[in-house]
Amino acid sequence: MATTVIPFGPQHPVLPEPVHLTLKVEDEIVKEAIPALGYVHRGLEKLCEIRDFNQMITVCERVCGICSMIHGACYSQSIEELMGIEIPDRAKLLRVIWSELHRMHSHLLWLGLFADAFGFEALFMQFWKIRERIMDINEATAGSRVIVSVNIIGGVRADLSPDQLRWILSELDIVEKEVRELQDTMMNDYTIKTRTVGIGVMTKAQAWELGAAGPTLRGSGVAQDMRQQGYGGYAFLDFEPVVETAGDCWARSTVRFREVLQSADLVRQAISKLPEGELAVKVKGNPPEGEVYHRVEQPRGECMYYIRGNGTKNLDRLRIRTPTFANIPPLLAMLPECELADVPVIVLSIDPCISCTER
Amino acid sequence: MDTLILVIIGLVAGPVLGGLIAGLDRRVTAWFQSRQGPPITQAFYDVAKLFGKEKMVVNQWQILCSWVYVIAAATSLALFFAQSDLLLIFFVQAVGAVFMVMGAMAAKSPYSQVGAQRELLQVLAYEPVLILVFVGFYLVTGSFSVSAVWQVDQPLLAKMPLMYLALGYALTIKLRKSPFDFSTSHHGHQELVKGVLTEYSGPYLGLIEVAHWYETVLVLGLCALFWTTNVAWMIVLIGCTYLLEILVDNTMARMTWRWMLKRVWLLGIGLSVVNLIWLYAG
Amino acid sequence: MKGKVIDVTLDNVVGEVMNMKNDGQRLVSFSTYNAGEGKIGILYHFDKALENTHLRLVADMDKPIPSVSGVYFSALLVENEIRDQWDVKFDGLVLDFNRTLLLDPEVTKVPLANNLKIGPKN
Amino acid sequence: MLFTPTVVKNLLKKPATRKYPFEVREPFPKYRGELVIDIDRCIFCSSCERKCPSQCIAVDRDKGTWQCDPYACIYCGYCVDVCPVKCLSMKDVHRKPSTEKTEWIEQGTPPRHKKKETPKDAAPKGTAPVLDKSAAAAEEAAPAATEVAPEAKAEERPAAKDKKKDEKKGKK
Repeated sequence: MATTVIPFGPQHPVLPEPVHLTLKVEDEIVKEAIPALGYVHRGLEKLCEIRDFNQMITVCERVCGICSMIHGACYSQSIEELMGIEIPDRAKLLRVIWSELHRMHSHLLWLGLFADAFGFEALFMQFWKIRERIMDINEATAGSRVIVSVNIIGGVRADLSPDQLRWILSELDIVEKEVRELQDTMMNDYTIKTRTVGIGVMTKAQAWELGAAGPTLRGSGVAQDMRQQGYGGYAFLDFEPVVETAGDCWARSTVRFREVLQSADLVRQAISKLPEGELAVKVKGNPPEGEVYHRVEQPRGECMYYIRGNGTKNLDRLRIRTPTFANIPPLLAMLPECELADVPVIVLSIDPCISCTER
Repeated sequence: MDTLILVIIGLVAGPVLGGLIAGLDRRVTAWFQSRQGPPITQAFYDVAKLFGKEKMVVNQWQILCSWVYVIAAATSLALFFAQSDLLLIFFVQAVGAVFMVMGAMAAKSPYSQVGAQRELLQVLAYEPVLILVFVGFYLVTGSFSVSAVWQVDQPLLAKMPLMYLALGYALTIKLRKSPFDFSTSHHGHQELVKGVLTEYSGPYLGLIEVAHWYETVLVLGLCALFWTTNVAWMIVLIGCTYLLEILVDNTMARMTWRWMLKRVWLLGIGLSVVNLIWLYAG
Repeated sequence: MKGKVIDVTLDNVVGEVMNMKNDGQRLVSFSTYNAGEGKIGILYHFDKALENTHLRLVADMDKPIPSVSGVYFSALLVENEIRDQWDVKFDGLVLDFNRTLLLDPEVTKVPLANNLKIGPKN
Repeated sequence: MLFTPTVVKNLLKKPATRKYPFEVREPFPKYRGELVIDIDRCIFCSSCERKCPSQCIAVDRDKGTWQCDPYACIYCGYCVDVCPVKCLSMKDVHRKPSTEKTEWIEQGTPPRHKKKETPKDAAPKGTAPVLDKSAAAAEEAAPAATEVAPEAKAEERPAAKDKKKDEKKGKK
């Protein structure tokens, strides 16, 4: 059997992410997959040496476009921990609202891309159509569709008026209704199940050992979600991680699908518990010497920030480990012995974000 | 003389109808997906643009192959309009399809190579179905000629409904619609980029697009033969069939070639054979 | 910093990581920092049931560090990244990109180690 | 085929997209589309320059120029928040795409804190985009130099800060 080498990426129509995979294929069965990264490395971590700690928020927000709010929130929370600042409860819950809206639109975007990976264009369009409502919420409340830029050290810089809260709730009801209509298609459609069930299987033990994160980990049956830690406003909310046990592409997509609905619920909870009060506390001085290790849950999984302050306005070290970085080793374990046609499905099932990975 | 006129009608109607159908297809697909969609004449603009591009080929073979494909497709449609022999039409069309694959094989790109292999498998899947459909025509009319089909006094659909379903498979493959759009699809969104068409470019891709229009009209023409007694009903039949194709395209994921071989050979050929036995016994 | 911090040395780092694996810990990632002239600090972050444990290794940059990618396969990416950022060699890396994971082969500057600041610093 | 009801519903409804350049949606009022400055009110305090995360703003107090590289601006709106006299604001319509790189320099009247006064008629007031590539190239080299500026003007900082405090109080 002759071995064909198929170059997959860095510019590839089904994978709008700049990662290159060299696939060694025999009779359309993948035997080996070797990754190559580094196409979008921007050196954002290094920027902490020339931008002050306040300006770094905007840099962190640009690590990734889709989960920018959560990067910003994670960075702000880390600095607040380092400086010993307790932010107002209203700010905590406002951060939750925007974070969960981001999770919803990220998952909807992913569900669309996933549908596109197995050639279901109409479903792709449908998910993106639903997503547009959430983008509108972002634009109307924070002033920007993607990079909402609402975090500042010590709180948030935008507020939600009662009218806006009511509008968000009504829009969420529509989004939830439209998403639920697609539940049957996404989970039970014959063609979709043929393409996802039993594809890219990863057992619970494998997922744990390979350090998978987020829906990739939860799709294999590990109930671990960083939101369980109760950081920020999550301490006020009822939360139970979404878990599926099959460990295949179907399970991972189902986890994300159910998380969209869960996030809608979390936004509702946060809105119902939103107290009156200040938006931000005043921050004095520079981050002191010390280290902070902070983890949050992003749409793609667990994100880790390690920050070292040195008493000046610039940080000594900022280290960001994004979820995709953790999910690439599991991906490499999943690819061998799959069909060539299933490669996009498996690659997308970890929700790759290469710009995140390389920073 | 009549035959010549019919041939000319066939040669002209092929691209015109085919392009309009392609445009209409995109428009209806857009509606299904809640989009605006392009103008109906967009398919013509696309091909005109392709013809205006620089001639670039990876391999001289591709020039020959794309020309043979378009000529074979046009000839088979002309023969169809001239009410010629169905088997002849079939073989001329098959020659074209094979040449298109050869052109893709001639390039060294792995996308094009794997796409070509998949395309061959598709050809292998739908050609037996077509042959069996023609055998069905023979059993009903006693001839392989298209003109004989026009002489029947009741729609063939009544006698060969299962055959029509099997032809649906061939139509879906030929139109490159989901779930059978894995060798190439109308949007390059697949793991093989544009599959078998990856290495064709510029005017030669334009030729292949024109050939595709001819083939679309030809396969729809075969569907039309199932209701020759009344032109109005014939148009309704084709319209419904095509709408169903678009619906199938929009409600199904793309499948793999292993899945296709099982389905089309088992179901497509199975349906045809059952229908043939029924015809033979009846 | 949240979680327990255990100091390790070059000699026992692989053994300690192995202990962590046997304990059912998940490797989250490594963090690196500049630990003084010519020294690199590496924190190995582990996680079990949301509890964090960190191993802290302070090592010379010019000496190779034993790789833990044999114990945890997932360490290969982060070790390659450290190789890119600090030009620190790892012994026994499963898949060595040799400073080309993120950087181009022609890059000669080491991003985090040469202390070259972009523009004047206040 | 479980998707059929959804596509049929889509077929019967109006499309969700619009014919974009011809039909434009009403912008949301808080949208950060384009930075605008009312240069007459600007006091050249350089707060925006110091806060700007992308360092795209350069303020020259002596010449009375306020310039911004619209292609480096990230539309975060921090400068708008920090401006003590609220002369900066964000328009809710975003900038139209352009084929050439433009430079955006505003000439205003600097505050008279020195004996020498700059001539008022040196440049026209208001927006004056300069279509000059060499100027744009020179601009690129500028940020490195401007970075030192905050320290040099350190004595002006407290005043600006007090004003900011007042602003925040007023807000609450």
